[in-house]
Formats: sequence, structure tokens, C-alpha cells
Amino acid sequence: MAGVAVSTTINGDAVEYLCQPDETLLEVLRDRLGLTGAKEGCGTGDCGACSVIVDGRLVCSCLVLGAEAEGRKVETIEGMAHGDQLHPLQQKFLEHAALQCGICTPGFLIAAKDLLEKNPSPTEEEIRFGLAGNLCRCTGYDKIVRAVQDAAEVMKGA
Amino acid sequence: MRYIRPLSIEDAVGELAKAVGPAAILAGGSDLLVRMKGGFIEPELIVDIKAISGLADITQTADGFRIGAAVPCAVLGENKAVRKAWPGVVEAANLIGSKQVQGRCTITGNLCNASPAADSVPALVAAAAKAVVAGPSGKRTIAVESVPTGPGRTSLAKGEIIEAILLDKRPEHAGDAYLRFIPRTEMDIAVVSAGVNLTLDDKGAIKTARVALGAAAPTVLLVEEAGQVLVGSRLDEATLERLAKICSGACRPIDDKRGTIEFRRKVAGVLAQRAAAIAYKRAGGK
Amino acid sequence: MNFDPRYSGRNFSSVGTRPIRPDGIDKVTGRARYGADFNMAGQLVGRILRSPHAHAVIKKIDTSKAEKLAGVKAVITAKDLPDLTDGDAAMYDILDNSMARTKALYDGHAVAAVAAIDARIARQALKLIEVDYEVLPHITDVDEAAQHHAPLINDQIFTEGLEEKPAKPSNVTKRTQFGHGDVHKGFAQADFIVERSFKTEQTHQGYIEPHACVASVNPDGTADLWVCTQGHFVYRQHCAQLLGLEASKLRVTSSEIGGGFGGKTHVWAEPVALALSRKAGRPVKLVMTRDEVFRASGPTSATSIDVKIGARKDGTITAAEATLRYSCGPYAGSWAEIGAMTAFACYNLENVKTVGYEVLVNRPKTAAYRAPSAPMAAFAVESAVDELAHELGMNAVDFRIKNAAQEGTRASYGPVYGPIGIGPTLEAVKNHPHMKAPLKANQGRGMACGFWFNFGGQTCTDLNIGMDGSVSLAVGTVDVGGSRASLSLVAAEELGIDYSQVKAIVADTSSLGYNDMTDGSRGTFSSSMATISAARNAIKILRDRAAQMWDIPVDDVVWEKGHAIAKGEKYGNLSPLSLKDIAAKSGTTGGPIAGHSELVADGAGVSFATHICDIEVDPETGATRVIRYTVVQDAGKAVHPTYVEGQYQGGAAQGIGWALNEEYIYGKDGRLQNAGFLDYRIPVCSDLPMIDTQILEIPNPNHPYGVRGVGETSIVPPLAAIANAVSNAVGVRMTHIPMSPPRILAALDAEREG
Amino acid sequence: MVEVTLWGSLSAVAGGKSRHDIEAKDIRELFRKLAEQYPGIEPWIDRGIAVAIDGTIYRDTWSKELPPGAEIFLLPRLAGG
Repeated sequence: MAGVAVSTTINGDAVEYLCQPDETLLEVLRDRLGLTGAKEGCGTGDCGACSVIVDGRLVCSCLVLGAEAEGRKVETIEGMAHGDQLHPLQQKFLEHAALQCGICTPGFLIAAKDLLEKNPSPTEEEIRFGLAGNLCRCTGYDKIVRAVQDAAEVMKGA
Repeated sequence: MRYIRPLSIEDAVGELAKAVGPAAILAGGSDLLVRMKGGFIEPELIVDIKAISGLADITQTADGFRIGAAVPCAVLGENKAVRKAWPGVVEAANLIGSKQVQGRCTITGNLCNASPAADSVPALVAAAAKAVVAGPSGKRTIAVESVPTGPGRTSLAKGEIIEAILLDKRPEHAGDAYLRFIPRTEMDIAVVSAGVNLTLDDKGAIKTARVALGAAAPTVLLVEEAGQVLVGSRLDEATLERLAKICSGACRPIDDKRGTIEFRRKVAGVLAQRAAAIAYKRAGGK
Repeated sequence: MNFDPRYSGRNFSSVGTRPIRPDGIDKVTGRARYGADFNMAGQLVGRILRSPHAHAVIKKIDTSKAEKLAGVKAVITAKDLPDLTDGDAAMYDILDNSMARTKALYDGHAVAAVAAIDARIARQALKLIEVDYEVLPHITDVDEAAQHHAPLINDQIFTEGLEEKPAKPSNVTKRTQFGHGDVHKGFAQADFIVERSFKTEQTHQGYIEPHACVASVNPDGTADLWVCTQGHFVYRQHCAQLLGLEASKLRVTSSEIGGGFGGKTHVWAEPVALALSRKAGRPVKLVMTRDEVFRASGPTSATSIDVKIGARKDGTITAAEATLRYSCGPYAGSWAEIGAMTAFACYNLENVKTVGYEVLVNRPKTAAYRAPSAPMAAFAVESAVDELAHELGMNAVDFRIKNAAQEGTRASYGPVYGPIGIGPTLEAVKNHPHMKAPLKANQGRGMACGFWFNFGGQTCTDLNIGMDGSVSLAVGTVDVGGSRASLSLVAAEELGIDYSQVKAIVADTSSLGYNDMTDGSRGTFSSSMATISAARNAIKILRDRAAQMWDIPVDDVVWEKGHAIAKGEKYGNLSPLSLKDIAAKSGTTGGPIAGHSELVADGAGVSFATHICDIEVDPETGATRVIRYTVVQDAGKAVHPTYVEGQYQGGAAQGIGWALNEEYIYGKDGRLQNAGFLDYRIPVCSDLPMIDTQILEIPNPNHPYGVRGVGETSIVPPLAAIANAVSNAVGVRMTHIPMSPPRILAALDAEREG
Repeated sequence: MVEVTLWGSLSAVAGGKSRHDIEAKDIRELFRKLAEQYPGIEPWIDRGIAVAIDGTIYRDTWSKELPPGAEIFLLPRLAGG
């Protein structure tokens, strides 16, 4: 199996790595680059815990090959805060206790960020359908939806 | 195992044609990677077609639309012109998977995966969409319903790639719709589904109609009799009753983890009625 | 043991507030480390080979080809995990479940494992292991398995609890019985009797984090285990026993846990990872795939329950009876027993009898799932109660209020209740605006009650005061849903300092004494009791140090609002010393200041909830939609109300999934058909409405702050509440959970035709 | 002397009687005396028996005193989630 050399941008930084042709972006992030914020909940695109943004598109990194990241821009949870300044979504997730175990949280935050960038004033229904690709087993989603609503308000005011 | 990213369709076709072991085409990867993860396929060669020029584009032609094989469904959904002309096709494409999957999956991939439950396929069949096939012996254009031949099997020959899906230009008074049944509100595979495409005459009577059912047989079913029963009607109750009966009767479903034979038969009829009503309204019927 | 756990009414300053959790920032930035997020130098990848058969004798395993594959460092089978359980039947079952010994007992049962330098080689190696199976007839249905002619899963098991020892082995491992009075007499007095049979399918806890661990065994017999677990001390005991290690030499660190709900209460793959590490001489990381999680861990029982309830015209229940059959997987369990105890716990009954049967099936070993066994029993009982109310022409809430248990009632499972919350939750529901909201066509409203015991248990906590006056709290109960925040609040409350001065962590097994695991809703109840005790011990020392600083007798020093105060007019010129002041001088007043506590937190207060649910049903497709949902539950005292609400909402959501769509689907071949989140359908965000909550606080007399457990009860009522709502919406009594669209449509069609 | 009630299945190994009068000051003594009288109970104690004293369930505090006249009920020790 021949390794594939990849040059890409992750959270604004130029990154190079060698990966196997069948290795997923999730495996590259976690096992090669030490970016363990994206989680593997299923490996089949059904839970959203591995969500990242590639060239402005929300994707499951378990359904992207590491080789496909060549020349792309990848955003992960590790790049969501700016320095010590949390993203409003991160802050609102904390304030609303929108997490219990927290394993789904990075994926939800990335998906919610993508949602609010595309639709800054979503209705509750739009939030619920927009986040339907992210499974949470702890919260019943109530506080997650409220945190996203609150963050949207804050971000509009900013 | 090799991963390649050809820049032309000819190169892609050439690589696929000369591949010794199993080869796979990668566009969105939302089916391919799941099958690889499950160990169902172990390709020797992965051909990523996303860098091929033109494959990521939606173009409006004199005859209608050409949707490149690498256009993600999310991009299709953002295209106002296609959405206006073929709302049923677009809503079907936008039902595949989650937002995350939408950013990757393609209608061409959905077609070539050849699942009887594929969401976009009944809508494409109802729309009489065509597929442009590039292969070692040149290009040909075929009806989408001739692509899947059974669960996971297609009529494509070795080295062949579907490079685009074609949708016709819409006449006045035309509308299509797609509905599927899933137990949850999102994330499920269709238990059964129906796509309906109608054109109306100036008086609001149905002039042409195509009805297709998903997850009702080994491949997506084009139910010609169902289309015929609609023609000439204004979707009165008796016609809808007959539509449901014909659709339920046309099903050859199975019992599986997603639903029962009885359920699929019955709900196929219900969905066909409801999709017809939506398509009729979209076509301007009252 | 001079700690007094009794409730004393007080005004709280920290407890009851809603600060941000201490572990929150790591979790929103991706820095929190879960089971699979940890690595060790030289680490190998472990993978498990699993049986494709539901029931088969393992005749031979040939691992030679796998061992020869380059990059493979160890291959193990049951031979590498010899039986050291010394007659401990429960541990033997855990061992056999970790690695099948003579028979594969379910689809997914582990039969061998490899450790290799990467995942690809490990996967390849699994394919090279040759297992010679003799396939046996299998049985997966709980009712069929209980029949005499069913294939036997274990021919050494004879039904326990029968009057006479049976002559033949059986898949029914145990019969248990609870109740009091005379049900025959009671039914004779009834004017109305409802009698029905119910079924529930098997569900999985569905935690998003698969089981994961990193194991490292050293040649000197010391070992480390990093693992996601609900109880690292329990995992240490299990692993030490199964591998013949000394417990104190095995350090287990609990990672952040990505959900457990009962599914991470005993070991699964951890002994395998340790055995691989021991054989390979290198650390081994073992992470289950989602498919393995479904096939080989977790699930709850599938059940079959018969209920009979009789009442007089005035609405008094005269007798209640239930027979409950619960599947245990292929190993003996006590799941029906819990169902039999909880079934009628909400009611004041003169004559009640419940009988439970534990049934072996070729499915994964049943594990606890949030108030284990109670939701199914409540589904059957609360459905029948609703139906009986209809027959009597009584309002469903009023009927329950009339028969609700109260202080002094003899519980159906035996003891007499102290102060309890079933009556208050019912009254709150009766007066809730939700009950009066109008319903549209095809919509129905249901309500139901639920009960859970709540546990206490062995608990050990350290509270250390730094020289800067900040407080670190080391607890041994794993934080599954925000308990570090609650326990910091408790420490702050007791010490009289600000929440921000306290930082709680979960200590590893070498840093703290033994703790039972976080199960039975015990985490906050038990550890808060130990934290209060530890804080009180620290205060004794703080007073002593203040006395030294002032050079006055310690008896003249009291502790108030975070300060030592010299009591009496003679000390008028001594201004109070803050905790910070005393801590700063600790180096010269006797050294570090700490409070420790080791106790058994007993006397957990039972918990009750009542839920209301509105459902819309599409009569043409059987599709359902939850329109509105309300949870009312007694918390005793809500330490961090936001996380209490979170527990209520989360339990309700899991119950909704169970009621409507979640189920294990087995093929005729005994193989699991839906081992993934695609077809094991847990609720997604768009499936649910906001879940309203109302917290009631009826203090537990056996906790200083009145705390009861809150984690589990919320999953008990939903199955029944939703079944009642669907039944009310469509006019057909639903008796089979989940009420998936095909089942609802079939029930509607049967009604229309018949 | 305290009156102790056993749950259904346990009474089967205690002479078929659910109620027993036993001279015991705490849970430990209660278990010991029960085991002396009915050896069949011993494995049940090993597996875990909880004791409800006036409605409050004790699972591990064997030193818990049994107040005269208290309502004592034995229950199986349970698993939770």
C-alpha cells in the first residue's frame, strides 16, 4: 500500500502528512496529528461526532479520505476559539449546560457553527433539522437547541 | 491500494479500464467509505473524480440542466434554477443523510450505489432524467432507470463512469414531488418512497405523468400504469384511490429491519397520493 | 463514624445555584480526553474476533497464521485468560463474556484477539484466525426461550426459587416473588378488572462513545489501565481478579466518559486488552467499533409481561398482579426481579403479587440501563392502570391520585415508605397547564408514573486546602453528567466559600480509597455525603488552626460563612479569620489542611416521577410525532438544578426512543440485523420538542441536604406515557414496544377490519 | 427482639415463612442468626441482601442498629444503571 503525501491547511496552519490511501481524515486528525477533538462515535456518518468543516462544507471526517484533504482548508474544534476567547457557541454551551458527557459536543459545536454561518437567524425547527446529523444521548437536545438560539442572538448583536 | 485523482474523464476512464483488481469511483464517498469500513469492499484502486473539470458544475443548457457527477447535494440544493424547475428532484436529493452527508453525497453516487431505497432515484426516474455515461468506447446517454439492475448492481461496464445527470427543461404547468417514509424525522433510509412528475394542460387537467416508487422492489420502480391513470384527471378522489391501489399493487417489497411487506405496500399508495397532490399543486393545478 | 447524615433544614447559598461546570471548558474546546483519546509510547492496536453464530461450540481455534503475520505482536484466546474466579459465578460470567471459553453464546461473542502495530494489520490478522465451530440451535425470543422444548443455552442451570428443585435444566434461571395480601380475595372484590399482556423489545444504552481503553502490563506485575467506565474501582477489582494481578498494583484511571447509562458498569474488553498487553509486553489500545458496541455490549432485557388489576366502582384498586419474563442474555441475571419489585411501587395496594422469571437467550449479556428493568414493568402496569381508569370512567390522574402510595404505605416490594413524592408529582401534573392544553385531530395525551429506588454505597473523598485557600476535591465516583459541578457546590456550601474556589476532579484508583461505581443514581447522593463529611472534618482542623493562631481554646472557635470566629465578648478584638488566612499560615500551624471521608452512604431516598406526553399519529402511515412533553420529578434537593433538568430531559428522550423506534432486530439466523446508528434509531434533534421540567423537592431524611438520586427515574414513565398517548390518539391499546410505524399501522388495520 | 419480613423468594429458603422474630441488635447480628437458623440463606447473604429499616434501605451498613419495634424488611441487593 503506497502512502499518499498530503499538503493541507488545518485551522489556518499549513500541515503536511503522509497517509494510507484508505485512511480517513478522522484517523489522520486523531492518530497522526494528535487532534483528538473530533470523536469516532460510529465511523459510518450516522452520529456526527467527527464533524469538521472542509472548504466551508460541514462533513463527517470519518467519510472523507485523508488523501482528499490535499489543497483544502480544514476546520476542527481545536480551532474554534480564538486564543483565550471562546466562540459564542462554546460560551453558550457552557452557560446552558448543553452538554453532559460531552462526547458529542465538539461535533455539535462545529455543526452549529456551520449552521449559524449559513443561517444567522434560524427558527427552532431549522436548528433541530440542521443538527439532526449529530446524535446526543444525554441531553434530549433541549439545552443544546437553547444554547444555539442564545448564541445566534449574541452573534447577531456582535 | 492506490488513490488517484485524475484531471480528465479520459484519464479516469483509462485508469478504471486497465485496473487489475477491484476499483472504486470516489465522488462524495458517503457510501463507498461506509462499505470499505465494513469490509464489504477492498478496492485496489480508488479513483477520485472530483478534480475532473466540469464534473463539479451545474450547467443550464438549451435542453435543461446538466448536473456533474461530483456536485454535492448541498450545492444542488443551493441552485435556485434547478430548485425552481425540479423541486421534487432537489428535495429528494436533499433528503439523503444529514447536513454532513449533504456536503459530500451526489445524485450520481446515489444512482450508482444502486440501492432500491436511494432517495434521489425515484424522483429522477419520475423526472425522466438521463445519465451521460463515459467509457472506453465513448459516451452514451441512457435513462436513469436503466442504470440500477438490482441491489448494489448496475448496468455500467468496466471502465464506465457516469459523468453527469441530465434534466429536461420544464414546460409551463409542470411540477414534481418526492416523499419518503422514515420512522424518524431525519437520518433514516427510506422504508418506502414515491416520486411523481406531472405536466398539466391549460385547463388544469394532467397531460403527462410519471410515478416511481422506491424501496418497493429490487430496483426503483417506474409504475407506468400509475402515470396513465393520472392522465386526463384533475386528481379527484376516485383517481387518487386508483393511484394508491395501482401503486400498492405494483410493489414487490420484502420484510426487513426497516419495514414489512404490508406496511410498504400500503404506505407506497399513501405516499404516491400525497406526492401527486404536491406535484399537482406545484404545476399550478387546483 | 460520628458523621450525622440526617437531613437538617437550612438556607443554602451555593447549593441550588447554576454555575458553569469545572470540566466544561475542556469539553467545548475538544481538549477533554475520553477513552480513545489517550496514547502510550509503543502502543499496539488491539482487535477482537467475534463469533458470527448465535450459538456454537468452539471446537478448535488455530491462530498460527495470524501469529506469523508481520506486525502481529500477540494473539490470545480464552487459554490466555484462565479461570481464576474461584467459584464466583458472577465473575465467571463476566470472564466468559469477555472471551468465550467453550461455546459462543451470541452473535458477536469474543472468541480471540490480536495486538498488532496498526489497525490494518490487526484487521488482517483477525481474518487469518481459523475457528472451527459446531453450530447449535439458538433461541433469541424471551417467550420461546422459556418454553420446555427450547434449545438449552446452559444445561447446568436449573430454575432457582421453585418450591421443588426441578429435575431438568431450563433457560429460566430463577423465579422471584414479591407482594403482600391475597390477590384472589382482592380480585373477588373488584367491580372492574383489566388483564393484558405486553411485550417490549431489547434496547441499547446507546452511549455515543464506544468502549475504549489503553492497557499496559509491566513485567514486574504492575499495570495501568486508562478506560472509560462508570466505576474504575470496580473495573480494577474485576481486572485484577480475572488476570491474577494485585489490585493495588493495577492503577485504573477513568477517562472522561462519553455516556454509560449502566452499560459501562462491568468490564467487557478490558481484561482482553490487559491480557494482550501482558503477552505482547507492550501497551495495547483497544477501542470497540460501533458494530461491536451493539453486538457485544450493553443491551437491556427484552420482556414479556402479563398484568391484571382490579378496582371497585369508587376507584379503589383491590388487587394487582403481574408476571414478568425478562431476557438476561446467555448468563443468569436478576432483571425480572427488579421489574417485579418496581412494577407496582407507585401504588398503595392491599393485595399485590408479582412474579419474575429470568430467561436465558442467545443475545448479548444484559447490562443495566438507567433504572434497569423498571421502564418495561411501568409500561405494562401504567398501561393497564390507564385502561382501568377508562373503564371506571375516571380521569387517569385522579385514579392514580386515589391509589397513590404515601408515607406509611407498604410498598409492593416490601418495606413501608417514608416521605415520598408520588402524590406531589401527581398533584403537580393535575394542575399543570399541559394537562389543559387543547389537542387537535389525531393527537392524544398520555401520562404515567415511574419509580426508582436510588442507591448509596461505599464512597471515599478527599478535600485538600491549598496554601492559597483554594480547595481541591478528589472524588472516586465517575462524573457522568455534571457531578463535579454539584460536588464543588456542596464543598463550597459546607465550607462557606465561593464555588470558584473549589475544583473537583475524579481521582484514579491509586490516589483514593475504594468507591462503588456511579450507578443507581448514587453519584451525587453518595459523594455529596462524603464531601460534606470531608468538609466538616476539614473545618475541625481549620478551627484548631485558628485557635492556634489566636492562642485561644479551640472550643471557643466556631466556623461561620467561611470564617473562623472567636466566640464570646472577651474576643471582641479578634477579627474573623477567613479560610484563606488560615490556609496561608498552615505551614507553621501544623502543616497541610485536609478533610477526608470514608463512608457507606446508605439510606438513599426513593424517587418518583410523573410524565405527560402529547403525540400525533398519522393514521395512514402509523407515523408518530411527539408534540409536547413534560417531566415532573422529585429530586429531594436539586444541588445544581440545570443538571437535574438535564437528567430529566435526557431520561425522557431515551424513553421516547425506546417507546417509538429503538429495538434489536434479529434475523432467523440469530444474527443482529441493525448493529449501527442507521437502523438502531435513537432520537435525533428534529424528533423531539423541548422537554419541560418541573423539579419537586421533598427532602430525603437520610441526607444532610435532603438529596435523592435524580439520574434514573426519568426513563421509567416515558414508555407508558407514550403508549397511553398513542392509544388515546388512535383508540387502540398499544401493547408492544417499540410502537414503530409498522406496528401502529398493523394495530390500526386490525381494528378497522375487526 | 425484632420482627423481620423476608421477600417471597427468600422465605422459600427460610422454612417457607416470611415473618421471623429474631433477637438481633444490628444488621450483622441479624444476618448471622438467620444463617445459623437457615443455612440455605448464607449464599443469598453472600450475593447481597439489602435491609429496609422503617422504609430506608441499607445495603452495606451492617453496623446499623435495629431499633425495637422497627419495621425490618429484607430485599435483594440490586444493580443500577
